[in-house]
Amino acid sequence: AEVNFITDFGFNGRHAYYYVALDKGYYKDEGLDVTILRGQGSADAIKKVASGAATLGFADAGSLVLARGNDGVPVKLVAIVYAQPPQAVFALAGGDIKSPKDLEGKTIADTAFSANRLLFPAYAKAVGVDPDKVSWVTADGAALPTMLATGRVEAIGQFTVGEPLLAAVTAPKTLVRFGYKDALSYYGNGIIATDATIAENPDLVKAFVRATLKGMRDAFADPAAAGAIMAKYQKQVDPAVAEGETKLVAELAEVPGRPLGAIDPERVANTIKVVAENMKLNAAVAPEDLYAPGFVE
Amino acid sequence: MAAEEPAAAAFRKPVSAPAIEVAGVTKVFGEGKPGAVHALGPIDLSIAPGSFVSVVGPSGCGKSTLLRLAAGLDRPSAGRMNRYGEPLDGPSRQTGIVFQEHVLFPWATVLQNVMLPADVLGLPKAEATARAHHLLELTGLKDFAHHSPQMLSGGMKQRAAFCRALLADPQLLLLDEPFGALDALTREELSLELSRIWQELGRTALLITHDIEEAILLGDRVLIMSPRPGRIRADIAVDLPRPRNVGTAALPRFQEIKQAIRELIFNPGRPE
Amino acid sequence: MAAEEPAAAAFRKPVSAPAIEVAGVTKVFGEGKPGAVHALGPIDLSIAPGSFVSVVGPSGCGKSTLLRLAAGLDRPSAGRMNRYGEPLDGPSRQTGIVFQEHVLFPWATVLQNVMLPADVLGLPKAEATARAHHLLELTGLKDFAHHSPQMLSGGMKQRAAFCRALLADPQLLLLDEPFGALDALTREELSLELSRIWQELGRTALLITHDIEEAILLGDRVLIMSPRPGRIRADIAVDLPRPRNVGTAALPRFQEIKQAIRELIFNPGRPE
Amino acid sequence: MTIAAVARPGTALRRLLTPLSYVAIVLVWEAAVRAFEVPAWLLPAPSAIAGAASDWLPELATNTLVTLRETVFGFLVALAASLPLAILIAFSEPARRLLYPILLGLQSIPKVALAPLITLWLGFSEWPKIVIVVLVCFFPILVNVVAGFESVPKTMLDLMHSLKASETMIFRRLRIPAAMPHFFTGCKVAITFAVIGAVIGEFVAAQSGLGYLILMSTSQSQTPLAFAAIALLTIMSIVLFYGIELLERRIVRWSH
Amino acid sequence: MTIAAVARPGTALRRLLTPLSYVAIVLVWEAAVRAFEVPAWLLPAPSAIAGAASDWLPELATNTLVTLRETVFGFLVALAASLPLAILIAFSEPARRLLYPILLGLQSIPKVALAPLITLWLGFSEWPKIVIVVLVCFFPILVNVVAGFESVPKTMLDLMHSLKASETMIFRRLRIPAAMPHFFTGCKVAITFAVIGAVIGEFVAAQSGLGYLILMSTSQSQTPLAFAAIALLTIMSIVLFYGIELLERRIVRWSH
Ligand SMILES: Nc1ncnc2c1ncn2[C@@H]1O[C@H](COP(=O)(O)OP(=O)(O)OP(=O)(O)O)[C@@H](O)[C@H]1O
Ligand SMILES: Nc1ncnc2c1ncn2[C@@H]1O[C@H](COP(=O)(O)OP(=O)(O)OP(=O)(O)O)[C@@H](O)[C@H]1O
Ligand SMILES: Cc1ncc(C[n+]2csc(CCO)c2C)c(N)n1
Ligand SMILES: [Mg+2]
Ligand SMILES: [Mg+2]
Repeated sequence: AEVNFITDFGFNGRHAYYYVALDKGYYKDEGLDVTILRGQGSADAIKKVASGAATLGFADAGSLVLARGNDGVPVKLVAIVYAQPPQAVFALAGGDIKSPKDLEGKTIADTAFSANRLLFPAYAKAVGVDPDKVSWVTADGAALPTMLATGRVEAIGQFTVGEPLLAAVTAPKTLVRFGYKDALSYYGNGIIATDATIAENPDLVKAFVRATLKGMRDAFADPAAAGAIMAKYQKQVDPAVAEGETKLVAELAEVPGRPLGAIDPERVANTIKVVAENMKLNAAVAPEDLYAPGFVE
Repeated sequence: MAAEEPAAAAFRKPVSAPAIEVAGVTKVFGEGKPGAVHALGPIDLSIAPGSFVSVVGPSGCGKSTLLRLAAGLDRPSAGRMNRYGEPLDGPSRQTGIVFQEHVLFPWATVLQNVMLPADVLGLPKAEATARAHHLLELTGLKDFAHHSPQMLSGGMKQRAAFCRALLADPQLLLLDEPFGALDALTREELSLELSRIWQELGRTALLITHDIEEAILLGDRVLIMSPRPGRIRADIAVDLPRPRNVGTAALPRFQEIKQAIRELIFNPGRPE
Repeated sequence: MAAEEPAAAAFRKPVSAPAIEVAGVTKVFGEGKPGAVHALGPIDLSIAPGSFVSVVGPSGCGKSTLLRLAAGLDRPSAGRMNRYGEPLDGPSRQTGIVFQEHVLFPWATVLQNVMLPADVLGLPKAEATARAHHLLELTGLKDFAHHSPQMLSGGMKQRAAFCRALLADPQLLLLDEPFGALDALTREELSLELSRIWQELGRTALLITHDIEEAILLGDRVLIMSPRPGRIRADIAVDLPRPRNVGTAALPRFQEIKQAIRELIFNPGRPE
Repeated sequence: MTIAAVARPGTALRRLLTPLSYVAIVLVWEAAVRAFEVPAWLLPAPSAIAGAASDWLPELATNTLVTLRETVFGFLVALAASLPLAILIAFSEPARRLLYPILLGLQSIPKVALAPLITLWLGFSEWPKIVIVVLVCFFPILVNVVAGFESVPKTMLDLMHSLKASETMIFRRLRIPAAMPHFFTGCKVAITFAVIGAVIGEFVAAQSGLGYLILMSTSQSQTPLAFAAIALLTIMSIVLFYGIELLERRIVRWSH
Repeated sequence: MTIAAVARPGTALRRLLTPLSYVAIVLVWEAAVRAFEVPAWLLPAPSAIAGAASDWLPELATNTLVTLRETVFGFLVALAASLPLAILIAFSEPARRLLYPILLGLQSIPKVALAPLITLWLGFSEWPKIVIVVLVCFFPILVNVVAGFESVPKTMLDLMHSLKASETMIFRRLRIPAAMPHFFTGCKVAITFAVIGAVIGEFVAAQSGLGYLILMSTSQSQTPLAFAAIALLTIMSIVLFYGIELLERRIVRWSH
């Protein structure tokens, strides 16, 4: 079966495991002919899946809460990848930002309405920082690393998996990272499908998840090989960066005591709660609306 | 199109239906606005089919305005106009016009400009081309057929416009100083050529000119207009024999008429 | 600007330096290309300061071309030209031109159009305005000073262009059929007015016209040009008394000269 | 004036045609969305958009003002920059050969790609957005005005040359009035691109404005609000366009 | 023809001015980057860009072709669509009042905001990109051609009317030739926007093309490669612009 799979944003090292699954024929073994498409952000990827332009996709759980609650988009999670919050704030090491508390009185740059910014109050409260003492400015994603490197801003919002690329730009200076996962527990990105696909074609979804998880395990076992495979398919991606990002994906994905990819209803509920508290949600969303169990074996 | 083509109408109507009939016509530009110009009239005028009417009158008296009304390009502010007995409510394909500002398309060659009526009226191409070449030859533009109009002198442009007006052999000729930019010799040649064509083919012509001799030489009647707002001050019959030629101007009767008209023009105080 | 203004130069140079001197001048348009037109010459000509030279010649013979060369708007293909003893290598501010196609700016009023030379030459505004109004009055355009040129008749546009050429009281007048679109009466009035202004102020004038009587009435000399490529076929002195007026045309000498010129024009076979 | 203006139906009806056509489109859209049950995230119904608009009225109003200010200011800067450049280009052959290709190059650089860099260079201020608006909209003005300067009939140039008019004088008295119709055509094209430029700028570097609002509502799946913002941008653009056309009709009276 | 063409220096030198100006810009840029040690991720040196370009030659070549095809195809579709619309608008007052505002609305919608939606509607194919190119570049053609149709002198219209020429004939023989200079002005503006439209389309909905390459390389901090792609786009745009100008000079000979 032909499957269009859409990423959350672009083609990055953090997507290496999909290419591992593709390269090693795991999809083919399941009878799937997978095309990996480039996404334009989680909200867009969710809509692309909902509209049928893509069969399956990779998107942020928080965005999915908003999509269901605000626009009523009929899409659910079928497997989780970032089982912990991927959001983080980065600053240059050696400056006066050493702990989260030092962010008070500073300016952080991020893309407009990124979850980094919107969920910062939750993180701040959890680590005892006054979110009102932190100011945010908006910049394009492409410019963020440079802004940090040139000192235009003191910190930027970024996914933890973005660190290798960021480090390459700020080198030789090193980075300090404040990951939200150190203080909060909600879901980040996972694999999504429409209610209709889940109901009508569960085997396809299962097969895709199965093959992807296989690729993921391989990638986590040998990040360097995963990086090399990724670079083979996407020449612009530096294999070393992809290797680094894969390692960081593993950090987010591997939760002790839980199978890789499995969705925990409690964390789903917590995710909804965090979103509802920090963003504008028009209608309440129930955890059952957000994920479909049984696709991770 | 409600109005019938005059050529056809001419056959149906009593032969006496005038080619152009003007009754109580006035033209005011910018009516009701400040700076409005009462350009013309009231005018009454009847042009018999097959006749040649010359119009002379002071600059700005409304001659071109009258011609545009007769062409159906403008509507009168008041009064009625007929063409071959039918209400005149727009242009007719049976009319050939030379505009005072000889309008030529800069993107076309001289020949293509002259051929325009054939194009628009859908005349047979080969015939029309032959006629165009004939007319260009007649007017001394043979060598410039494939030049662009920008390369012509003022008088040559005017001649090209004249050729264009004649191309489709129209029933009615409306000529606004068609020879104004020509030297005396060329002017005489071409005006006699026009006279010949007109007589041979039995067309109707309205000629605006500032040359009194030309008006007499060509016309059955000479209309003398008053200064703006233009009215017909005098309508002088030209009872000279036809065909006219270079010798006509030497006739005593010609000189008499000329003198009468000069009198009228140069002593405008005298009412008619 | 290497060339000195002719007005100033006229004082320095021997008085005899001609206003315009043309030696062996020819003009070929599109030289070397197919379809090239040999428009003019070779021509030799000398126009004394303060003289009035009329030019007649067949349409397309190169009269306008000659005038444009004299104005410094075009360069000759061969030959030399001087203005008041200095090489003529561009326009001069002391020249007033009426172009054959009376060019008016559609975005300006008639008055603003007439005032253009004052604007460009930086003349005192109040004086120039008074002069403009005077000229408009003289040419019968008083009521149209604040109208736009599109609202003028053909002859009225030509009169506006004439006013503009006179506005700055230029040393040299180059007039390309300035009265071609005017009726006989207006034409006579304006040409006598021109003659008066010219004589009173001691200007130099080159007048292209198709009206032989006008050429004689105004000119000290009448140049008769041959068909293209235009050459000077005859240079006829007009030994009529000044100032000229309506009566001048009645003089037997006038008729003699007129007859001589008509002969030359209507029998071009005879070489001069 | 259109060609068909000669055959004119009732003036009142004609006046109403434009608003009526908009109303008709909105009605058809509403009906289609209801009939085919198009989901809101794919294409919200006009009623849903209106609902979102009324819920977010204050935000929409203030952000509209922000975008409007950037658009108009950027457009005016583009005007101020492109007119002297057009004069220079029309005036001097070397300037044309040197400047025109560079300006053309500037126009040709995809601004969407350049925008992040501009933010980087100019920092957090109004300026990146205004620079983007200027870069997006100067070109139509420039090209049209240059064409307008060159549309001057040779006979009129001869007239000016015969008076030995300086190039400055020829510009003031001849080229500028002759170029007015072209100038307005350029402005009408440019103003619509100016609005788009402002949105691009706000996408990349803004804390406010309708572009920012679109980004926010898209990322939070508030599709009807995004459409409300898009509708406001469209209206802004149309109003600005017709505003320029009005100005044109007052100034360019001779071409009719 | 420029005004200054009268006073002409050596022709060979003049011919070289344009390329020389480009070379000069590149040299100054290189020198500045070296002198101030600007880091590559801020503004790469031309030499670094050239290096990246030679490393990525095959990718750049194929992606250039993709973008060129989209640009040219979209431009031609825009041409094919806007000419009949311009005729309709100039032809009929009701059409003008109905259509013009709608087309103006279409132009006014920020395409950057609309692009993701178009992909939603049309799926992953060539079409979203072409639709975006068309939407971005039809308007300058339309506005200029409408202005061109209306630039016809009244005297020429009178001539045609005196022959009772049909509107069709007036279009063929009068309005179309008279509008040619405006048409080319519109095309020259439009083609540069067409390139930009293709990039916007590729940013949002493509797996190939120079816009895609820019996005991919930027996201991986391959800044010199991004600049190489931007440079290629700029060159493409300039070549297309001068191509149209060449065509214009061959066709519009009378306006000089
Ligand atoms: N479009 C217009 N708007 C306003 N007034 C006009 C318009 N056309 C002509 N007029 C006025 O109407 C009057 C008559 O003009 P018309 O062109 O008919 O004169 P004419 O007799 O042909 O003069 P000429 O011999 O100078 O060509 C003039 O006073 C002119 O100013
Ligand atoms: N720009 C040009 N390009 C080519 N040929 C030209 C150009 N201007 C004039 N000519 C040619 O030069 C010749 C002389 O033209 P010119 O305008 O001087 O004639 P003219 O004596 O003024 O005629 P008219 O009395 O008809 O105005 C004509 O044959 C004309 O075709
Ligand atoms: C980290 C980082 N490095 C370079 C650029 C430069 N840049 C900005 S936009 C653009 C083209 C594509 O968007 C390029 C190359 C950046 N913005 N951010
Ligand atoms: Mg007239
Ligand atoms: Mg001439």
